[in-house]
Amino acid sequence: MSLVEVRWHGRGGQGAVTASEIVAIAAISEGKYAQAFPSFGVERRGAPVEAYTRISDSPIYVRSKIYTPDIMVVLDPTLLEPRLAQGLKEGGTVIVNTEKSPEEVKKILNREDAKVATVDATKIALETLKRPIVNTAILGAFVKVTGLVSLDSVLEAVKSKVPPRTVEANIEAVKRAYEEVIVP
Amino acid sequence: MALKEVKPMEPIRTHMQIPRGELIAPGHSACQGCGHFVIVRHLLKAAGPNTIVVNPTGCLEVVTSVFPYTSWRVPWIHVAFENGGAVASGVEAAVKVLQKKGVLPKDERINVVVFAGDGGTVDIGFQSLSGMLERGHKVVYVLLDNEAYMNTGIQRSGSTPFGAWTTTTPVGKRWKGEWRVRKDMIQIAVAHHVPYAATINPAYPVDMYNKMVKALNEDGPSFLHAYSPCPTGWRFDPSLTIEVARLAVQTGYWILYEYDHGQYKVTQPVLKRKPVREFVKIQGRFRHMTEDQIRRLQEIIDEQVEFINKLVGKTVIGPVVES
Amino acid sequence: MVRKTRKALTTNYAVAHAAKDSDVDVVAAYPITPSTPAAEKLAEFVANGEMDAEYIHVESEHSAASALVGASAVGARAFTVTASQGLVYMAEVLYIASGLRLPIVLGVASRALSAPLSIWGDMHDIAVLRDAGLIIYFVSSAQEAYDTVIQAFKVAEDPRVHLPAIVDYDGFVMSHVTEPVDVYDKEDVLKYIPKKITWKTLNPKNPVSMGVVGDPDYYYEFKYQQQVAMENALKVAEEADEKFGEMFGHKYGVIETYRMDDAEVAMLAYGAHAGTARVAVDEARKEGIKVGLIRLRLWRPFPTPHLRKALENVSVVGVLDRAFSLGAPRQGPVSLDVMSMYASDPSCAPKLASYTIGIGQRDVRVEDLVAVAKQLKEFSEGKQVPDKTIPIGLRE
Amino acid sequence: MSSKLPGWKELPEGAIISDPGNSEVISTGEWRVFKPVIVDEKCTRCRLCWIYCPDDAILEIDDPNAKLGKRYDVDYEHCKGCGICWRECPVNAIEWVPEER
Repeated sequence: MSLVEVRWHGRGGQGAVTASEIVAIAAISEGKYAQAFPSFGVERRGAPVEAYTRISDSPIYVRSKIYTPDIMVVLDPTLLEPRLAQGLKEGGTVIVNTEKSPEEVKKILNREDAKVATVDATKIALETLKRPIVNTAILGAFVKVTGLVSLDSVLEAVKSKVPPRTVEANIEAVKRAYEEVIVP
Repeated sequence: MALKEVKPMEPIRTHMQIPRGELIAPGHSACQGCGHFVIVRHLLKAAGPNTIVVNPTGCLEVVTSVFPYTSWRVPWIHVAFENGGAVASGVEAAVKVLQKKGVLPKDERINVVVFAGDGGTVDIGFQSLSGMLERGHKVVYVLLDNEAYMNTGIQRSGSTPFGAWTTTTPVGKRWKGEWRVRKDMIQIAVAHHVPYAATINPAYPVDMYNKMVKALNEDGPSFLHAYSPCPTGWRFDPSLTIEVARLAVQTGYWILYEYDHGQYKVTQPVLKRKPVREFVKIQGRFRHMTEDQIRRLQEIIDEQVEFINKLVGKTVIGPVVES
Repeated sequence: MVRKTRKALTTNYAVAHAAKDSDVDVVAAYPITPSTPAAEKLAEFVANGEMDAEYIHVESEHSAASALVGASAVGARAFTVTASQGLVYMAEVLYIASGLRLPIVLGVASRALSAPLSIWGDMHDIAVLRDAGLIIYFVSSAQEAYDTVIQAFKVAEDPRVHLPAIVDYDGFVMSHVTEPVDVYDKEDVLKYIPKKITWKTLNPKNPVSMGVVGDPDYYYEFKYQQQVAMENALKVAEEADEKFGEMFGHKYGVIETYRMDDAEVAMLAYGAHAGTARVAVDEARKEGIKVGLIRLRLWRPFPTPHLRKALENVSVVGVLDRAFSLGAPRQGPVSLDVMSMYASDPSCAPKLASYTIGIGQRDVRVEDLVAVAKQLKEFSEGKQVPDKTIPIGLRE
Repeated sequence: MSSKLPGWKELPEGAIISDPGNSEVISTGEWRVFKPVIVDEKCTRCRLCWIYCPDDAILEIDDPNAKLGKRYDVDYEHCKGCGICWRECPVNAIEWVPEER
């Protein structure tokens, strides 16, 4: 696998940074090279945040932010707007937490070329975790859509990153999103 | 008459029991009559050779350690002016962990003692001292207070008393020496919940020695505030060092007391105080003082006496009695 | 071969792991962004009993450095992490640690200096320590940070050296990036750096006086001793790296070169952005520019012979500094070093172009450095190199 | 000036002094203008001169032939002539005499 770049969009408190790390941890556990990092700002609950993941079969040297992602993950439907998808590679993948259909999202983003997958991660999070923290749910969708890392290694990584008493609910969230995501 | 000398870290009944062995050697370049050395000599005897000394920048440090000579017969370190508390914290922590790991002998007590001046304690080293006291390191911190920055040539410190001339509180048309009231370091130490804090004075060697013994035997930080007359900076004849120290106690200017696990005790009661004038008149640093200024200084002392009497719950320091 | 366990760690965590696996005895740390997670991780290790150390919750960085001087003076292996204002606040004591020849090791997550306040990364902080008599490593990955903390103890504690050492990594761009790191067992690490007190310590069995006055008859000689120790450190660092490679399979050198064999021009970078520069070299090569990369891993002592050799066949070198040396003849600290490296024989010097990149964590993109490579080619073809630093990513 | 002093190779690392208390080889006796002279007959062995000396310069010597088995003397190599002992002696057993050189 050559270098794949993922950009995560969320709001402070939704767990975009943790999601970016979980994917990296899962990739590393599979013997791949990976980087995960936040957009190094002063993070405030509710404010838009970005996080980044790079995955590759060979060592990763580049240290810049990600400007032309292969994959975008949008954790909050209110962030959807055409500007968001600027830089997304031609034919790139977008995974969105939304009730909307992939077609509707493509229109909002004004990117007919993109492969868009949607999942109602908020609903899943509310039903499993009883809180609208959507990062683990969206990971299930990420695994199903991209196949970059296996479901098992993501579940293991989730266990290492979430509070012990929420492990089961989080795993449930990942699995449900894995099943419920609408793949393009 | 010939009383047996005690071992280090044991209390004494009379000054005849003070051990002979000197842990600070002569040949140092302290001024004639320097109060520091009367204090440090005896405190080191009380601590014994199993003691590491931390000595922030100041007179004591400079006069004992000009390469290739040292006056110290115990392990000694000087790092900088403002970090005695922090360096001692590191020394203590290292001793603890290295004893635990068996690098240093496990059953041998190693004392950590700081000797610092008033600049290095009440001013620039205040934060580092506070951190050390608050974290509970087992260190005896000794403030050798000569009431100004003597090492750099008599500049005022936060410990300079009301009225005192220094080179930075000169006597001029507008200024007439120091006009503020010094910090109360014992109360500051007590506010850190230390188990033991006390004032000491070289004119009272048994009291001084025994307070050091108490401090060393505490399982936590202790603070000793030593009154250290400076003939050079205070402008008096070097032969008067002990006399000035004694007068400080007799006038109530320097009250010998201790805070021991919540209990205050005056260890040298003064039933009839001498007027502060007697203390003032033998020191050149106070020579310029007007009657008004002396009266003000007397008031400051009276307030302090009242405060201490209140702390101990009875009148152990009495009123001023003119002789 | 030693046992390795692969973990996903940020560089902050990698550095904390290295301190744990080096069996550090005393940690004294004060939180400061972006090094704080390393201080927290060390506390967690001590709290859980995974690390048998005293953790001193100092009230300032100045006291952190001071406490470590005290601890090291007693013979403890001593470690801290800091950044930015914290490092600069420590500077006074670090000069003393070097003068006392104490082998303290520090992890520094480099960050900009105020004002204006910036919590973000650059290397103005470490630049302040340049002349303090500390060994300074720049690392470019979390793995290298982990390995280098261990190597730093080896070099610092070597009797030919006895100097404190800093392992410097870029704030955020490395400190907060999760990456794969192979960690080793403590037993193996301690085979590489056995706990042996090789320096003079405060011990009642053999009382010494440390931190004495050096008057004009002596001070000079002691400073010169430090300089000699620094010179020794270059060789010792190479040996340490060599031995590390044999034991753990990772070897870095004091400089690292990439595609320099046939290079006509070179970029010289350090820290995280050396990685981005490496990608830029590949990109520029696709456009026919014969550019190579030199990564500076050891800043102090400065690996002059290694760099001279690496640069002997290039006509231009562009030094990518992450700090300003304000008012200097070239405005980047490493640029100044490269310049003076040729002072005794300017005839073999390549032209020097001084660049500033990533100031206050202005992002450094591959295309920025491809543009640098192109400019270096123009300089090699005769275009005048400016005297002033060439700021990359600065708005006019 | 410094031709006889050791060179950098001979000096101890970090200026660390491993000869504890070696300052005693330094004579500070020449600082004196006046010197204390102990009059043994008057001395009561109260030890206060020894206690209050800042320079370890009062010698307490065991001597079976002396009164109470010990006597006091001045270490004139180190006595700086501050006069504390003279001032503090409760029985005036210390004379304060001008130094002659």
